[in-house]
Amino acid sequence: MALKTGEIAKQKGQERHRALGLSDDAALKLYEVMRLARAIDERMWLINRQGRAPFVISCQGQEAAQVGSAAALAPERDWVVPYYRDAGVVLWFGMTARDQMLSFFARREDPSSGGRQMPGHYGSRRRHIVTTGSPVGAQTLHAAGVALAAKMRHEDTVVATYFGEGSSSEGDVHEAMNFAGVHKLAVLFVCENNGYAISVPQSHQMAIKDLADRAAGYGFPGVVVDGNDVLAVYEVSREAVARARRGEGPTLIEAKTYRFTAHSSDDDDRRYREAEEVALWRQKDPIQRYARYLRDARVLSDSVEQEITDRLTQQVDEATEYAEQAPDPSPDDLGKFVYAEGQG
Amino acid sequence: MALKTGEIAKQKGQERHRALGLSDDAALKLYEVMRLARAIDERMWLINRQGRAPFVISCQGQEAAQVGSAAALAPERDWVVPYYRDAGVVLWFGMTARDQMLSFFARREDPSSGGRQMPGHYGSRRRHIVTTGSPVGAQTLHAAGVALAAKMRHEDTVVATYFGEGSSSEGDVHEAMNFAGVHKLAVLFVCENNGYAISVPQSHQMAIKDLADRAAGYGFPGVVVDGNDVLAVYEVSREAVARARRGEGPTLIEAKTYRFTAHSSDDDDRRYREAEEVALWRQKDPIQRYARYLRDARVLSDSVEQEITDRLTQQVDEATEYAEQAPDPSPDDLGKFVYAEGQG
Amino acid sequence: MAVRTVIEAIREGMDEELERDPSVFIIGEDVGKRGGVFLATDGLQKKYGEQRVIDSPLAESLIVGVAIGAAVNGMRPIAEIQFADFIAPAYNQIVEEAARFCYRSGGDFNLPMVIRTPWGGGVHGAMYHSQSIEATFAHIPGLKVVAPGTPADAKGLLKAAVRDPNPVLFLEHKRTYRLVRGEVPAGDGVVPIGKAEVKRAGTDLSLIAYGLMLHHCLEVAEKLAADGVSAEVLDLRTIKPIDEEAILQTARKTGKVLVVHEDNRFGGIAAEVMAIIMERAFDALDAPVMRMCGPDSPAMPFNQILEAAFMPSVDRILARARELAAY
Amino acid sequence: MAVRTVIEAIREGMDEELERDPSVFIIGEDVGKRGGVFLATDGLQKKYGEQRVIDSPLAESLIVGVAIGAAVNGMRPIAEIQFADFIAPAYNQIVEEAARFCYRSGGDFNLPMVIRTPWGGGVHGAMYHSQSIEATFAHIPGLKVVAPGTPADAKGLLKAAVRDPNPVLFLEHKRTYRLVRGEVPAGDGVVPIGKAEVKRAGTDLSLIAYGLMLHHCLEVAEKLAADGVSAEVLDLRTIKPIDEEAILQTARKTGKVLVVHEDNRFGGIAAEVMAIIMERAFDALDAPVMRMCGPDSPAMPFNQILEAAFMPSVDRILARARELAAY
Ligand SMILES: Cc1ncc(C[n+]2csc(CCOP(=O)(O)OP(=O)(O)O)c2C)c(N)n1
Ligand SMILES: Cc1ncc(C[n+]2csc(CCOP(=O)(O)OP(=O)(O)O)c2C)c(N)n1
Ligand SMILES: [Mg+2]
Ligand SMILES: [Mg+2]
Repeated sequence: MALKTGEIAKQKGQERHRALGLSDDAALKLYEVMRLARAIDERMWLINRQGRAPFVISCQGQEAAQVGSAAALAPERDWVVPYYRDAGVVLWFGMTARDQMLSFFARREDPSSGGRQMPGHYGSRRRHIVTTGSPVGAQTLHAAGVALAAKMRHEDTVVATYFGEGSSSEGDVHEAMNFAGVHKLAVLFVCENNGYAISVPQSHQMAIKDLADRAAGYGFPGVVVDGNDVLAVYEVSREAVARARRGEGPTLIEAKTYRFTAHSSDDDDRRYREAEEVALWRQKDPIQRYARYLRDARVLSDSVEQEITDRLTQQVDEATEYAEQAPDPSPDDLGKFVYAEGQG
Repeated sequence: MALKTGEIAKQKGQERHRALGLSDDAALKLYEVMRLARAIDERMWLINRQGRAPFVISCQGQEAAQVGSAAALAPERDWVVPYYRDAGVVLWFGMTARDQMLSFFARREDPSSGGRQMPGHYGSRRRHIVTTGSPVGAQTLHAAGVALAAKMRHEDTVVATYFGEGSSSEGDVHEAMNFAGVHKLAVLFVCENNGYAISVPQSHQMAIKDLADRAAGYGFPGVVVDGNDVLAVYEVSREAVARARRGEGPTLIEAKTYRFTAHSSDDDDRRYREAEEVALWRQKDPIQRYARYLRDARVLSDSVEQEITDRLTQQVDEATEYAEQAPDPSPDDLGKFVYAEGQG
Repeated sequence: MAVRTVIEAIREGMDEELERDPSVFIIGEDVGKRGGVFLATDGLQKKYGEQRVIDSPLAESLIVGVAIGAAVNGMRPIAEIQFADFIAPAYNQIVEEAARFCYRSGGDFNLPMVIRTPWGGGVHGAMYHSQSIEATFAHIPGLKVVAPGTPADAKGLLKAAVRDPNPVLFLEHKRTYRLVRGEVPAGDGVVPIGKAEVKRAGTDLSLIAYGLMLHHCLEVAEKLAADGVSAEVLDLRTIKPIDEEAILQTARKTGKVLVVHEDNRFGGIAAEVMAIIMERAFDALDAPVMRMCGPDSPAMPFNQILEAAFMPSVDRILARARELAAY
Repeated sequence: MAVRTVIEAIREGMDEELERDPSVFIIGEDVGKRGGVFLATDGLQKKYGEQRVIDSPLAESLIVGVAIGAAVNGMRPIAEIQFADFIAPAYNQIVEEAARFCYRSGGDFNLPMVIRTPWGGGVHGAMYHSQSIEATFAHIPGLKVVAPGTPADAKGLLKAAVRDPNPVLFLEHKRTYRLVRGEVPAGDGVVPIGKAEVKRAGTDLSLIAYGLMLHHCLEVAEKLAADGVSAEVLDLRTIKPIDEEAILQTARKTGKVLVVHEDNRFGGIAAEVMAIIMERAFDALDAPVMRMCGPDSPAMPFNQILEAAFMPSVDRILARARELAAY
């Protein structure tokens, strides 16, 4: 059976981040990236509702699971293979509000796809973010491959791949975990379990309560963690990364969380979720929760909070302005990059 | 963690079959079907080596796993979805030596495919054997679908599907077990774990010792059983069938066994298996082992043994003679049955 | 006759088949409470229950593989793949299993099942919500592939598909769902699989299309009429088995043919239509058969300028048609 | 120049690429101790170790998906799919992932990887060890598809494939493995992807083929010569990107073309070749382009009479060629 979350996370009190080896500044950085992800997302909905952009898909509610796990990695040598909700992951790996807005408006400069893919389909070779398409689950095999290559070259590289609990039903996720187990690959399988796959509840998706229990069938540990507690996610991720670096193989981390918005701007979640349920989870907002912790820990003051808010507002304003003005691709870009040239 | 085999099976002594509710005749029937499967297979190799037929794929060594599980089903209302080694299963479900030989020689009369498929690709609607192709793993989803249909109509039907441990790596097997778990379908997932997928040993196939441990990840029991002990396999299968009939859902049965021959007549297993290993397992021959039990239990006498041998020899002789003479399809059968006609 | 959109006609068709035959059921992602992401199954779970409108786990191979097993055991499943772009994980179950069941068993087994899926572009769906898959599956013996373009054909062909003893891939052009309205006959109004239809008669040249492109071609024919060019528009409706006679008839009648589809050009359906005409109506041709297709780049970018550049437009089809008329 | 069989040439090609470039590795089912079911990788694991010749679990989507990830991270995988018939479970990884990586990332990512697989019939392999898959994958933008027919082309194209920055589907006709021997140049002898080759020059008609059918066509050309008919034989070698110029050149030269393949007729490569000629060499034709293909039934039955009935034979190709010559 899977472990249920870490030890330090269970502690009460104001010392948790320090016990995890996080300085106050480091603890604040987690907070700011979570807030940045949220701020960009909220702005996108606003713009979408004004009809200035056709599509949004959200990270809201899942920022702790994303940032807490990504923060356990070393972006300069590690890789992430995210899915469409992982704004928090890619921002931690160096993407900017501007990058986000460029893809939101599908501009030529969009670093992920040059305006070819929907927002949320991240990718950047230099930032160690593998390009992601829409078919869910497929990316987990790519993560295993990236880790296999690193192992062949004896490089100290850990790969984190992300997916929803619904996507865990795809055969590829099984094949990826099995292969990673056989070769003891340095992979973190991070499941952001938000209880729904669009409208389909977990009860129709699997007959088990904890997806983490599947890890035993692949010969590596599975951990269930409170996905709305960024420090708890950081702790279990840090342990999993250490294990991977020791050559002991993969870990499946199941972060229990919730999606605040509809599945996307094309969805109406009132058809399948009770307003009460959503309201209940909004009270567990990972950002507010972490803010309370940081205030109790005397790390976050009103003035610091204000500075952060101002900084984020400015970033998002500038990014939006820049991206909305930025040039579109030209029609003759249509035929570019179907094939790579040269030796590649 | 998976259970490790049944209780009665563990008993020593001569009363095991009776304790399982098997009369002496029923116990002998298991034996005769196992021997029939073996006898047909041995004949096929002989004929293949003489160049009279191009291809054999064997059940040898796995007859106990096959017959012991099939015997727990009721062929008139239950279904099987076998794989290419399951001669013991389909013979229990009513296929004959003649049927086997007709497909071996690819004659028009071959009930499984009219000479279109290789031997071992069984199928018969009236015998409740779902047609099987070569792509491994795919059949497990068909089993779930057959069981779903029965559940929709509130019919008391159990479906047993068979696959090797190597095939368990395919995504379809994961998807099938997950779906069967969610809908508590009356399915027995029977894995004949013979330790190899052609040349690939279990250690390269999965990072776990017992495949049965995967069942926990789908919310139903997994059982490991000695696949060379026909009564042990019968016992756990009977329990799994009873569970399924009670509406409690699927069971994963892992029968540990071994393949005596090369993967097929096209393979040379000396490239990847030690002669010693093969010899060791031949000493655990499920048929000889069961014969010893039946003799100790005073169910099998020399005279009965002789009768059986004579009966089988005659069946196989007649079947071979008939099938080798039987007409081939005619060239214009090539275009038949690409599509079904009428309302179907 | 009632006026319906394409999506309404499809929903009505499923509703009536569920009503008519207890062995019919629906399985797919979000088909239940959500009513499908395009609301094709809206209200059907309420009406027929969770047993007959099943929200599957998120796994396409599962959806098709389970439908196969259910069809073996007396049911007539309607499997929904949420977008044609996501049918790929089910490719093995569709091509190597469903399509070969009847043949490989010497006719002992057959699979009455439908796989419905929304296809095609023009909805800002980007690279994974815009693809065309008809050529890929029409190449496979044992499958039938239909692609209706009007509400009446959608409903009539859906009923034919549900009642067919073979696996039928039922392609619904998502851009037509709410865009295209039309009269739907009362009663079954079954439309036979395998029959194309001349949607507009003409004498000077032939436009052959299906799905959204049918409507572009009808618009083009209208504009050509203004130039005094009489264009015939043939709606294939069924891609496989393709209606060779109807294709040859229009080719022989006008001697000039333009085939239009969104799908990538190389190895698309247009190539097969050209081959058929080459083989059987070569001498009747007054000009080489032409094709206007999506380019050989992945369908299709999110950016609206690139999406527009990908899709064959009325203007570009018109230009090619004028070339052909002038040939 | 050394004489090799096709399988020897392929093994030698992989051996030399593994030797030359440490980023090249092999992954597939039974490629290690077993040396592959056709012995294509025989001895390579002994020579290069378990790290560079990896026996994968039994899962094709895994083989391709892991190869993709490894290619992202600096490697040049050669993925082996044991039989072309079993590539279907990897369809999503090949078509929706590998083929779109470069395009969907705006050129930021590219995948230098090869997917090798034995295809084709004539070996009593029955329905699941005989299939042709070239049309299916050639339709997909972003993939390259090659199908060599001779030892020199097999080795030279394999090297080109390993060194190509894109995913290349490398099709090895299993019937040619030991049947076809020929000279292989010393050194790299890289054969460029995208170039067809005239394997026999002629003036009266053109036979276009690849794989095993190339050899049937060469035999047919020999027999035609005895009738005083001069047949040109064009070996496509690469299916995608197809060599349009070479096709047009031979079509314009002889004015009569017969395209031959084992793959099912509907939507096969022959249709695309016919479309290309229709579009660009229509006026040069003295007869409609003809095709001789596998029928539209699943490839192919185990029974040897039915298998023979499925495969285009020298006699049947010859008969069609004579028809064409007489047109
Ligand atoms: C292979 C595939 N099938 C279907 C879809 C359509 N789809 C997009 S997201 C989604 C639900 C995913 O649910 P989950 O994995 O739980 O992630 P979440 O959106 O809840 O974060 C579906 C069905 C897809 N993108 N890919
Ligand atoms: C999808 C697919 N991939 C590959 C093969 C080729 N193949 C046939 S049997 C086999 C090994 C199967 O091993 P296992 O599942 O353990 O069954 P066993 O033969 O050991 O009984 C392989 C790789 C296949 N038939 N189907
Ligand atoms: Mg979810
Ligand atoms: Mg095995």
